[in-house]
Amino acid sequence: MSVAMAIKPSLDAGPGRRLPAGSGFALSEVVIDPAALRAAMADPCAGAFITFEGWVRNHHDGRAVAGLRYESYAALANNEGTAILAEAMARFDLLAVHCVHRVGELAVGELAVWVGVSACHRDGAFDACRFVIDEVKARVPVWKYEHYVEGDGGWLHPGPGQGCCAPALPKPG
Amino acid sequence: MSVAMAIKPSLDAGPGRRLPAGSGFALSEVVIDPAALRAAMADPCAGAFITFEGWVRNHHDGRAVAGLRYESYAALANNEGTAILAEAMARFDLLAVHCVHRVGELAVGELAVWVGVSACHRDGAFDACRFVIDEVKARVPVWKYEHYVEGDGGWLHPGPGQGCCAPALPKPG
Amino acid sequence: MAVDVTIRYFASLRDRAGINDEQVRTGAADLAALYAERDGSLGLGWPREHLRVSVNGAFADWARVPAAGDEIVFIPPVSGG
Amino acid sequence: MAVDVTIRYFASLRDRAGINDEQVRTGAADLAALYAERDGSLGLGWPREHLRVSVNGAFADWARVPAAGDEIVFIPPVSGG
Repeated sequence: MSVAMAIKPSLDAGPGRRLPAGSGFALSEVVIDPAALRAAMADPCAGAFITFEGWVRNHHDGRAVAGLRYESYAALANNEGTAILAEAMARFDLLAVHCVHRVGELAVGELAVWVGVSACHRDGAFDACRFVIDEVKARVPVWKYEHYVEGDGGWLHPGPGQGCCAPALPKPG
Repeated sequence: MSVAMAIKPSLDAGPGRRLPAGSGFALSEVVIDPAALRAAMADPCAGAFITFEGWVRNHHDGRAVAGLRYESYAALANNEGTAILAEAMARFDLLAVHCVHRVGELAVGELAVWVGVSACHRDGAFDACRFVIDEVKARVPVWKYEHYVEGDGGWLHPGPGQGCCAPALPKPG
Repeated sequence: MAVDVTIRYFASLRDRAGINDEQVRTGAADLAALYAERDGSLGLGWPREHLRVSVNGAFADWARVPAAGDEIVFIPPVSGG
Repeated sequence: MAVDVTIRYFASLRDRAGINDEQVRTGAADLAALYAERDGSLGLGWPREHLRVSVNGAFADWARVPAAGDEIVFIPPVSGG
């Protein structure tokens, strides 16, 4: 499977784009612990700390959801994820930025993605947190397979410009 | 002291402005536990959860800060804080919004204020979280006394339109 | 007609006043006049334009007339968060 | 000149291909032609305009020429977060 190397954080965002300590992108095959991630970002210089968490919802597009599975292409995901964090550091006045995305089977209510941003001041930190989750959703190769309560399921492949999710193409007969 | 009644959450935002379960404003005389606050907002309908945390910084306006003391006028703080949360619920598409502000003596690195917002989708939730912390800073009667490493200290009373803090008026001689 | 009110002081205003609170009998026509009166007695020092005023736990207008039993607080610029 | 490359499939593309990955010898002039070739063989079904393509762990241009040993992935629309 593609996630075997997934839990190694990828700290090198390419030439000239090393991230500061406490920053990094990772995929995780195990439950994400937000308290541990928060503690790792403690910084006596920081005045503001903002997190975004994506939780697995019990419904989507009018259907009852029993759970989901995330699959990732880890090599590209780590490269793109790290590049996004380096872009956030360059664009906004931050101390650190960190993101972890789950892969594998998730139950309703579980933490799917965590973004944490620390900064001296909150100006920019909100925008940075939003930037990271928006870019992760747009660029990082992670795919969601939803299990519906009715027993069926399907891959979600949002169409261009769609806020939500288009159904996977029908299987050719 | 004014904070004796402070740890009771004030859930009634006035006529027609009751907050949903999991929402409320409170002052806290004891260390804020973000993990407990987060757990209390768990909701299988929620897809997005955003937090803002204000941390005590070790510096301010070029001075080394050893710690600080927050004082509040609790009756007004609870009323204004609750009104802010009710305004956020009315303006944005949220499931719940909660805010806790510390009072008393705080060390560098301690959590001063926590805002949590849950929503079906992240659109609006970021704006709501920002709205709440901006309004709390502008309207809720909490005052900061900074202890400087050099031994002196002072109340912070930001001037109108100032992002940062004006020194307290000099004592009349 | 004079009424008895409670006034509470916070932050640097309390330091200036030298007291946490006081009971006063006042004939002030409104809260602005009451602030001028207490500023004159205690040397509070803040221009009123930089303050807000609260009555019984809610922000109030400076033109409001003090009523018997009111809890009145002059609110210096806040610095929470 | 034909080169040997590895192609990996994910999500609904893997379901369509019926395989996780394959080694292919291809003379395709670019990645767009390679996709057309694999679509013809496996019935991948997605219009190329809806996909992106990655070479050796980085997004690439469809006009790129496959090189010997490349790991190539056709990326259907992502749905993380």
